[in-house]
Amino acid sequence: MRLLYFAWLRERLGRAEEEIALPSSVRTVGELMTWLGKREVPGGALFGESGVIRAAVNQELVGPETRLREGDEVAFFPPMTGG
Amino acid sequence: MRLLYFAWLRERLGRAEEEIALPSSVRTVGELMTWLGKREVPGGALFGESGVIRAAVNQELVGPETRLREGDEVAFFPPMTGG
Amino acid sequence: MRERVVVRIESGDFDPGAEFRLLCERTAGAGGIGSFVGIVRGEAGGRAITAMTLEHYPAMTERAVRAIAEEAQRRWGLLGATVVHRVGRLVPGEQIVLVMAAAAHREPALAATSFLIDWLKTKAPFWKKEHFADGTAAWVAAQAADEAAAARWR
Amino acid sequence: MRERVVVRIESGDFDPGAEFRLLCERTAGAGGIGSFVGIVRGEAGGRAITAMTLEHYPAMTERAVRAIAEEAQRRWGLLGATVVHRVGRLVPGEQIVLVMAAAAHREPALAATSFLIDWLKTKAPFWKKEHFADGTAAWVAAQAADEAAAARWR
Repeated sequence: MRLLYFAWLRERLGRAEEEIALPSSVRTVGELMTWLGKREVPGGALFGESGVIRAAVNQELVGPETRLREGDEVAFFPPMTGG
Repeated sequence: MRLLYFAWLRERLGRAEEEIALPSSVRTVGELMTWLGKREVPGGALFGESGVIRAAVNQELVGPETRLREGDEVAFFPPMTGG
Repeated sequence: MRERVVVRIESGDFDPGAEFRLLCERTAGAGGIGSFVGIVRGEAGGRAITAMTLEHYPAMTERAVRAIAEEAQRRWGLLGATVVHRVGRLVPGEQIVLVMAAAAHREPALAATSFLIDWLKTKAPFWKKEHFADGTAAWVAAQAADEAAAARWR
Repeated sequence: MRERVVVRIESGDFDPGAEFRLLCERTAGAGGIGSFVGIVRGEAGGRAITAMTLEHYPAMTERAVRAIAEEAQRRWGLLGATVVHRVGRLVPGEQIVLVMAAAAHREPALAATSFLIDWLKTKAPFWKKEHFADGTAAWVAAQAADEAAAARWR
């Protein structure tokens, strides 16, 4: 599964994207964030701070209950600040 | 005293302006409207319909209690519809 | 000193792009510019319109419009505002009025834009007459909705 | 069929006057066009800014902005809307974003203009980084006021 990161989340994680093999226990966006938050990587703890990180699956904003499927493009990022 | 009329008030009165000699009993805009409303001219009764006709004295919107002075330019017109 | 408020009453057409550039040039530090352009519609109440005549009170018009623009400038701390209002005969598709407000942030720029057009509709000495396709004409009646919109800003 | 909604995400500058003319041409019957242009300010929180970087999510951005513009078109029955949003590095005084909404009357045109900019600020995948005169840089924090402004339209 392809993960993308943007803005300060990208900087704190030190990467713009990565490929992961999804553990079979992870079925939703929220579960994926919990799993990512437990990894021992710089910035990983940011996923544990509830409500800060937003997610999009296949370029659509989604909530934590959204189910993940093989081949999804999942993006994580801070609250948007456009306009 | 110079009086000006605009829009449908001008059309109904059949004139865009006139000079009048102000009766000594008329001291305010409201009293002037009452006096004009009693004249036997086409459209004169429009001044008697309370709240429809607006007034400006020396190019400033005013209320009926505004005092009149010799040499004022007094304009009467319907509610504005600009923009 | 650059003029904060620019007001013009004229019979000719105006160029919104040119007015935008001029407003930008005199408002360094602006974070947002809101604007509204009013256009003559081809129908009113289901009847086809061939033209509209805008009557005004020449000695008073510019002063009244300037007072409205300066009120907006004060209320929202605008860095600049432009109001152009046409008078005379206009046909459907022609531009009638332009208002623009430049401010440090978007909220005052957009609030002032709404205020300017709401007050121009009800507090500046303009009167519209619509000329219909059947040869008749009628003065536009003041709208209760326009009075209510203007009253929001009291 | 003319496009109701025009959306562009680009690094280059845009011309508000040209966008206005194009919107007019594809919206016959409009009685009013509202617009807002956002401009990079030279300071934030009292600190001088030398530049701003707008990051975005290229595969998602245009789709998300188009969805916002189409939502505005549906809610207010717009005759047309244009949104142009820049990305990349911008310096103070440069234009960031343009939104325009054409409708039969002024109320929907101005309401849709406010809606478009409020939702762009909070629901489209853009992130601003400010570069300060002292060489440091910081990501712009999401503002509670922007969330509240966007929530007005729920």
